[in-house]
Amino acid sequence: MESDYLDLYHPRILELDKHPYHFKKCVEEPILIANNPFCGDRFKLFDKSPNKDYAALFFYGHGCAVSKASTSLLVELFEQKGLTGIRELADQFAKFIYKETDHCAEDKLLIFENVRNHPSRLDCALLGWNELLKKLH
Amino acid sequence: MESDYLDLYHPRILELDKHPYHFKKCVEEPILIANNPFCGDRFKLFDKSPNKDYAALFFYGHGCAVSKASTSLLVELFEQKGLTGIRELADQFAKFIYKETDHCAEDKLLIFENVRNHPSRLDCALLGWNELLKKLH
Amino acid sequence: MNLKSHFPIFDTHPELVYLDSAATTQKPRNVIKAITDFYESSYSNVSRGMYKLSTDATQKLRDCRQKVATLIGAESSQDIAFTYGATDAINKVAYGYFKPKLTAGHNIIVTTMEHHANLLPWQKLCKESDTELRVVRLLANGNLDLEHLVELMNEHTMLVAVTHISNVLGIVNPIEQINKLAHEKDIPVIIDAAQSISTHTLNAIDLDIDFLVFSGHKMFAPTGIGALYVNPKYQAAFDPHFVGGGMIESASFFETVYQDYPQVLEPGTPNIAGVFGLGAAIDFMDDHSIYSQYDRLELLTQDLRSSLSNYDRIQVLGDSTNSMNIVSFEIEGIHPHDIAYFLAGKNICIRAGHHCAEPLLNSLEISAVARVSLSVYNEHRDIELLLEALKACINYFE
Amino acid sequence: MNLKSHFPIFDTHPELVYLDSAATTQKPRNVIKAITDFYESSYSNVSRGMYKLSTDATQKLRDCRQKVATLIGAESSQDIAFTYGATDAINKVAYGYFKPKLTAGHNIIVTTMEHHANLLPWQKLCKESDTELRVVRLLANGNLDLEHLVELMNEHTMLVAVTHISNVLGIVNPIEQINKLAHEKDIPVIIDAAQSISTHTLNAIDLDIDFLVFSGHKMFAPTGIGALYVNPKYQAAFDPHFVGGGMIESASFFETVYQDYPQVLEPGTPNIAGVFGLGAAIDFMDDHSIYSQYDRLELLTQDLRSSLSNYDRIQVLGDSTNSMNIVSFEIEGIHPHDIAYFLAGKNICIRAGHHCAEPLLNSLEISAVARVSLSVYNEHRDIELLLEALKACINYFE
Ligand SMILES: Cc1ncc(COP(=O)(O)O)c(C=O)c1O
Ligand SMILES: Cc1ncc(COP(=O)(O)O)c(C=O)c1O
Repeated sequence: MESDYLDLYHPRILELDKHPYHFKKCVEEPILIANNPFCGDRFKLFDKSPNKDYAALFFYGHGCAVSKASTSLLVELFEQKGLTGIRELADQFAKFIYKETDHCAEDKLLIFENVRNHPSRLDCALLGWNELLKKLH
Repeated sequence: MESDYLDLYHPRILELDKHPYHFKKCVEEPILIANNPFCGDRFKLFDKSPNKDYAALFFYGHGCAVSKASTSLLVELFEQKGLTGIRELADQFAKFIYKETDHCAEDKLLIFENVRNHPSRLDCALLGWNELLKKLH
Repeated sequence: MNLKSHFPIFDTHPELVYLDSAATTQKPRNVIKAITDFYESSYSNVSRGMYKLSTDATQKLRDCRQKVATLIGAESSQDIAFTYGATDAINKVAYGYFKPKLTAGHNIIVTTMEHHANLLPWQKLCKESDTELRVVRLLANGNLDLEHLVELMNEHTMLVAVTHISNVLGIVNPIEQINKLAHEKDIPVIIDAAQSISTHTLNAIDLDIDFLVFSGHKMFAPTGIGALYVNPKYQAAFDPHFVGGGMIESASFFETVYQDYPQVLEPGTPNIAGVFGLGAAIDFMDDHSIYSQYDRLELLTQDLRSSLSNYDRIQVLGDSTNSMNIVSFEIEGIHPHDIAYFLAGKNICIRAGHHCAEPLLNSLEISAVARVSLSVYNEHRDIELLLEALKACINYFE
Repeated sequence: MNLKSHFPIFDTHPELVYLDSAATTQKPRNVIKAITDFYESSYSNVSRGMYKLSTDATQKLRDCRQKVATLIGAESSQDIAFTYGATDAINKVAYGYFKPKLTAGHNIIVTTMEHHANLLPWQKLCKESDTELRVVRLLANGNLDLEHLVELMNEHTMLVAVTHISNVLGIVNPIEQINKLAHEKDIPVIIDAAQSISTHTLNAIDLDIDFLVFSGHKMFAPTGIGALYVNPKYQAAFDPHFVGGGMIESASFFETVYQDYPQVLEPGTPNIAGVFGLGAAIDFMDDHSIYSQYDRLELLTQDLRSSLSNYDRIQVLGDSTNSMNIVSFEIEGIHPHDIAYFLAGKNICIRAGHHCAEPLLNSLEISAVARVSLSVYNEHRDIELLLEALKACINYFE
């Protein structure tokens, strides 16, 4: 039973929880606020790129290891892929997490494979991604 | 079990149900309306005495055998005893029905002795009497 | 097929002739077991727990919402809000949806045969908003006068409130037709399915239903649970009314952002065991194709009506050609309470009174009636015993 | 004495370490049996039946009302209204009693530590009535700042709403003193006893209580049932709010005369099985002198607090000298959800989140905490297992 619970935490998730990418409190208006009212998790995304083209993104807030790791990867991949690319990926990642497909378009996101077997934690993995799909067109 | 239920109906109750005393629809304002919202029982009391001294009372309405018989006796005894007497009797009768005393001040009301063992029918026996205690001072 | 053996009450009381299912139905074994199992081996609160008992309960609550959606042919489980009963559901629609939208000049239409639960909330709202309450008449045979309904509807009509089956007359109202008539004028309809949910297949999409409510306890489920269906087109316009935990997006001392329907209607800890019992009741209904009992029960109802009509002194209410499960009657010279009490002595359970439809009874100039009502555990023998007992009753009070 | 053996869940799951009783308590055998017995051998609707099942159920409902009255030292069973839970009760007081009485210029006082259930209804009412919502501050140790309360109260204060025990901090508020302070200025107080009803003897008369609410499911009773006590002096001023069957004196299509408190608050079929379960829970509490477990549980709470405080990285909330059954904490660098999830893997049930007290957490500048909560079935071994697991948790997330 214990291992069932702990297989949620891929070593890379624990690492990203401790050392997230571009995790910093910023003063600008966030471009996105991802909020889970049930657990109080809440991250803000900031665009610090001079041209506001998502080339230099940062995030800050509170959340569990899973939501923090996944938002960290969101920020990193967002910078690489730009808006169209990240929206496409978010769509695909949500399908992967909800087990609508077994294909994961981005290797880095495979660390969330086991999350798919933890129904109560799906929202953690998708926190920022779902908000992105809702808010940024 | 059956006799348990039917011992409610003293033969005199059944008789009074068929042949109540001074049971007649009247046109004057009723001096009392006794109403049980749970079952829809409803009787009106009318004072047809020229001096409005309760010397000639009538009642009309709908109710079960128990409430009809008891209201019939209420009317009859009210005429005999006048307001003070009937209020005293109503007090005493309520105590009798609620088993607060075993003494029944009026022999004619002894036909309701078994009602005391039928908790769901106490209200039937007291319908008019309770209203009298509430409304007429 | 007789389903009596699934109801433990008849093991405990083999002699029981239960003819009061319109007040509440008895419970099948699997419903009782669902409750017991929950409390004995998997009890937890829902929604915010991380441990298995809690995530399992949360998932099961979600499954039950889907079961209700499937039962009434809703598109999504998110169209279903859990309430504490039909009365609770109607009031929540009244205050959460309609009250903020009503002003003087508007009107709301109810029918003469509504239960207090689907009359008094609208009466109260109308008084508070200076809105006119309009009442659809009955035809001589007890059926709704649909022409009168059409006359009453106009561009200021905000709602038609109608019961699917009258809990006194047993009359089945043509809700599909009523929906059509109202929708032609863009008027929403709330359907009180308290009495029909256990007999009539309802399909929210095919019937184009706007609002629909029912209680669990009249469909084999526990007390304290009910459900509300709201058509997606009305969901966004629900205001929060009762508020509390479990329904917020974010809250501060002075500002709160509430979640959408159905959560906006479900503050506080839900009746979780009630929801699971409701889910089990729907399983029971599926497993035993409850709706296929329709013909058998309709026949029983007809039979009961015609047998009663054979007595000179018995007056049966309603329309003999359109009646389901419920038969109300009067016996000349014997008060309904005395009938019910006499029958109780013979282990026969019926109900007497105004059945929370006082205005209907007033309009029929009756103060109380005796009501017999059937469900899937009843059989012809029950009716025979009833008729025999009624004969004895008439003799007794002669 | 340990009462664990009375709770079947621990037979099913002998390993279970249930530390989430503030969310909901487990159910003792006799409560489950009361529900099963009712559905299996004596089920009926209440109030308007003439047959034995129904008159018995009606009598039993009356008995249960008396049990609640006795439990909280009310003068009469008629001071108790059944609701569907604490949230339902508070909203019914808000809409049925206070809303019609509020106007601009009035104010209502809540505290910083209220559960959403005892904050959001007042916040909503204040917005709708242009009434000011005032919030009592906490002292540095988490206790209510009573001087601030006194400052906030004035002749326009319509209500003080306060929880007896904070569901996050475990702090026990001095409700007798708060009542006194408010009553000096003729201000009524509503007490949310959701967390204290299973630990504190409450006496409505001695404590001079105005309004008091609690939920059954946090005191060993079923889900979907709660109770409201209203001091006789406020009962007459209750307006009907939710309306329906079973609460009327007389009804016509356009006019209704409603019954008095408590019936005016109980439209529709009540959660009858829930009421009986609540009655059985009170029997359980009586039979096992639940309130005499107070000292044992207080010791356990203290023990838990001081053990947790021994860890460098653990921050315990609240006042160590005034705390009951509930202990919330943070671990530096580990999110409460991960703590709860890690513990779940070891069969230990705790809860993580804002616990429906988001404004409180915001005021403490925390987004979520881990909460451990105790009840009569907990023992020292549970705390030992918890502490061991927390050690492992800290290592795991290192
Ligand atoms: C202090 C307090 N008040 C009110 C409530 C609400 O209770 P319920 O959800 O049973 O309505 C709770 C339960 O979470 C609570 O802890
Ligand atoms: C037609 C109808 N509507 C509504 C209700 C109210 O249901 P509940 O009392 O379960 O809220 C009833 C039950 O008596 C009913 O028969």
